[in-house]
Amino acid sequence: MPKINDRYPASAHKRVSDWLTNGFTGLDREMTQAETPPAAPSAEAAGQAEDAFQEKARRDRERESDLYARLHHWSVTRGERQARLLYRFLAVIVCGGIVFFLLRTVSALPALGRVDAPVNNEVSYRYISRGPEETGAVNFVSGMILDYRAFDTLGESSVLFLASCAVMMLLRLDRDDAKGPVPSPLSLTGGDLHGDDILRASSLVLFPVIALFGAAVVLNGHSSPGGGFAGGAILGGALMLLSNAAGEERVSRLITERRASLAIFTALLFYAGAKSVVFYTGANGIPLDIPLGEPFSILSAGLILPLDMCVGLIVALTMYGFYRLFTKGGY
Amino acid sequence: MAALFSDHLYEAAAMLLFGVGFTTLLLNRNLLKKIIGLNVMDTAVYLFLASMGYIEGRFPPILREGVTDASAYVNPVPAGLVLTGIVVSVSVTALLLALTVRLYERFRTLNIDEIVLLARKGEK
Amino acid sequence: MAPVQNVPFVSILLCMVCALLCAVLPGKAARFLARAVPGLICLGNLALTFAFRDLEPFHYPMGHFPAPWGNELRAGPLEAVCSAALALTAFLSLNAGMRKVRQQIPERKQNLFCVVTLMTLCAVCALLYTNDLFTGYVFIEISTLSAAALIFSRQDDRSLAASLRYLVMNLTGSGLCLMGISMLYGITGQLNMESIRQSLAAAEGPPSLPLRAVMVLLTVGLSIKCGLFPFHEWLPDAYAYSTPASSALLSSVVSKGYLFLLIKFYMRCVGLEAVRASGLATALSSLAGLGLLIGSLHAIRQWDLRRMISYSSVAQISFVFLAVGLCTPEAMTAAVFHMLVHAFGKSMLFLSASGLSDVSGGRFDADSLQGAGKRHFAAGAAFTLGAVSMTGVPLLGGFLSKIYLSQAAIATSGPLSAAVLLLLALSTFLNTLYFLHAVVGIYRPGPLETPPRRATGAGYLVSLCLMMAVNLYLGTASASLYSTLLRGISLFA
Amino acid sequence: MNLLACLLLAFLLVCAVSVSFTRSLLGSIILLMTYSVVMSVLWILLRSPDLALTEAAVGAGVTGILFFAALARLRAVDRAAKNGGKGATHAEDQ
Repeated sequence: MPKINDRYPASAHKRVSDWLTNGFTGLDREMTQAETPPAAPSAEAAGQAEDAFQEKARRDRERESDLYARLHHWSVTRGERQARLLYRFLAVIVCGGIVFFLLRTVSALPALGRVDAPVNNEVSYRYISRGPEETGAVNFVSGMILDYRAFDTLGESSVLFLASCAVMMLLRLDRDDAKGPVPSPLSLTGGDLHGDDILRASSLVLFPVIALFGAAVVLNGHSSPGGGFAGGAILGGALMLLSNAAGEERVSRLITERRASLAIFTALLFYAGAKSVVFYTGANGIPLDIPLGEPFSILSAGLILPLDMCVGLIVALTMYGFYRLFTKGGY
Repeated sequence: MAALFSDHLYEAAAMLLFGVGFTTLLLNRNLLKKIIGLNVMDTAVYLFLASMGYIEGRFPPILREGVTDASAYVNPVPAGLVLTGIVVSVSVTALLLALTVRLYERFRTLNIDEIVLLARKGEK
Repeated sequence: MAPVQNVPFVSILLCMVCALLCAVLPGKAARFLARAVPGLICLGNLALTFAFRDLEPFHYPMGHFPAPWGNELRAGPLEAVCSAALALTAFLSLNAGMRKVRQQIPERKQNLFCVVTLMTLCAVCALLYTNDLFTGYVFIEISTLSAAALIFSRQDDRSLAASLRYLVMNLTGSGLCLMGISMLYGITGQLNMESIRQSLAAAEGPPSLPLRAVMVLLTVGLSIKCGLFPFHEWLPDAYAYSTPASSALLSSVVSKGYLFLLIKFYMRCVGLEAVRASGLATALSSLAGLGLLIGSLHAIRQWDLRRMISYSSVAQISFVFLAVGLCTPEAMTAAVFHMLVHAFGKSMLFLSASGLSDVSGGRFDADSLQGAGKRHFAAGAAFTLGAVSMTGVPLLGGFLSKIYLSQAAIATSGPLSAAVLLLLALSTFLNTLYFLHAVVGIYRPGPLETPPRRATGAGYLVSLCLMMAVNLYLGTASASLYSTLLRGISLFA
Repeated sequence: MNLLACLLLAFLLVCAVSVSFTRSLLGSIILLMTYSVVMSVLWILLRSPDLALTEAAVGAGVTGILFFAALARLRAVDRAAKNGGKGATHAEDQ
């Protein structure tokens, strides 16, 4: 089996081992300082108790570090290689077992591509036969995800919204806690913000084409392959290209933090609101007739077109937001 | 064995890809490669799900002008489910990468065992 | 459709819309929403529970298309009681922990923390009510992402590392779940749970190989996410190093959503006989037995109070899996009852531990916590009540759940019941070792000087007292709760 | 038709396996993007053009760019550390 060349890196290994063997290097001194309890009031009794406490804490740390040192010594000399080899061997065995078990199950599944597979039952039959007249969407998949099984797709958009909030929690540099102007951790194009000429020139040429294609995919979601998710991702890519071409601060003046979060908020609110009206009326038997228009035209398929536009906007701004959070720490 | 690959081609390949992704996740200690392993595993499960709906010799699930007979199209349900799955795996990858960047800024290493060791040492 | 029958739909959509609102509102308003919305949902579900006295379980189609074509929710007395209880836990833990949230989470990111808590509650309500497996998978993903965000919200070294390990293991788990769901779709062609049951009932005889594979995949996937014994490495760090409010939410609300989905899958899709016939039940019971012992043994060894409580959480989760492994309706009722007892007890333990550490210099190790119970009366009382309830002392919830489980175990004949009873006794003994040791520790006369006392807010004290009241209710007056659960389980399949 | 599917699936397997054998992180990311492009061709073979478009746009496009941005951010941390004089463990040799 070719050697997996993820050797244990010498440099990091040295830093960890010298921390273990001879006490604390610079990195760790300030970390342990942060952990010591605040000083007690200056009364004499409190002073002695404090010293006793410090003494005991220091002895604890001594005992702890030589325990680590002994563990480390064993692992470096003999245990590490065996432990790692055993772990790798076990991992390969477990994965092999899982794959064998799954392959055996697959061979017992109904054959692929046959007409009589249990999957082709009345559920998929109705999506195809009565899909166009019930949802107005010519693309059965868009009709299914935005009308028949709309609750999954609503959960789907909230997964995307939740991920953008979580990444914002991690990577957004807030003005006040970063003293002074927010240092851009990096701009992909290195020093100057406009990047080298090839990227800039090609982006200026390519951006309108990609943006147009993305918009077309979003708008034709119900009558051709594509839809909110695919079109949104293409538009997100186009925005990233634009921020490289026209320079990051000019684009961030156009799409500011406030505007982007408000746009995502309104799109998601409209999406959740429209869908909860449909769910409520459907469950309580209140008839709700939305004009479906005639198939193959853009203004057809009732709610699916506005929902596709909302999903496209949400996906585009979220993907662009991810990119800006990684490169600049904010919109 | 031959029957497995003749009438279960996509599903068997999906299971193999799942195994390879899982092995990449377990064996590599570099965090970015673990995330790539996770992506490979997710895509393998989606291939398995999407191959359920495939029917030989039928049109893709978009209504054509002349063809109105329902038995001329492929089953659209798995396509819709996998569409949801792909966007889930993008958001999960973004979150994992954000965590990796924050941990690298703090511990300057991408080796997950070292991160846990240094984090635990910090708590004394 | 009576208006009260809209409660499941409203509680999910209300959480989602308020989570959207929190993202754009400033910190103060977002914190108010995060505290108020769980209370609203608890009241709504309580009303639904009382309505179920004379109401039959009903289906709530989401949209204009009936079950196998569109998504649908199914509400019964069991789902209503559990979502009311979990919403109440979330309400109390968020109110108690909001003080620490303001201190530990960066100022401009607190509204994002509120978004994440509301999304967790929305995911758990959806997991309780859904009747469609793929909707279950989507809300499993939402629950995983929001739990990871809860863990790293404190943004210090240990919580970031813990959240990364949590994510990597749980995403493998949800990958296995999706594999199971797609295989089940492959052999039945349905995604709705009742339609799956009908198409599976058509194939008589012992469960076929793909069906057994589906059961194994879903069980392994969901037990990775609940932290059952062999897959629990991520649990102690994840619960110990996040803010008290989020560790209370994680231990009591998030893991219960996955457990409930697994019970629903066993009872509604596959049927308990098939689970017993496929040998999965004995595997689950043995893993749970091991988890019970190893979780308790680890808890004894811990020197950090929060890690001790997290390892006891591993033991309690395997207690519930032990009950699920018996595969009889009484055992399932005991499992759900213990889920609620564990939810209330564990969140109280985490929040009282944070109160105790406030008065002992912000440290959690046993030496500095000495005498903390005397310095902070409410936190000491709450910690004692929670610890004693977990060990199973009468007048508290743990005692009743152990009785219900032993009744269920005796009812099932065979070697399994003897093993379960033995494990019950052993786990009670081990629980007393580490919990009473901690309780005695916090009341032992402490060091001479008392570290500066950090002021604790009124909201913290009130919610702690409410939690103590609920735990006492669970121990003493919970006969009506148990009968509702029993009726719910009988109507559940 | 089946031969093309077998070829593409074999290529997918080779891509997935070689991710853990390449030395450079950049190489493994590019392998992931080719994996995703070939997967979108496979979706077309499976008669689901929606998935092909989404997989290409989301898998190869956005995920790839996110990986590049994260890698560039790690390099920036190294550069900042190197200018700052502290010892730098280069992300490359992890």
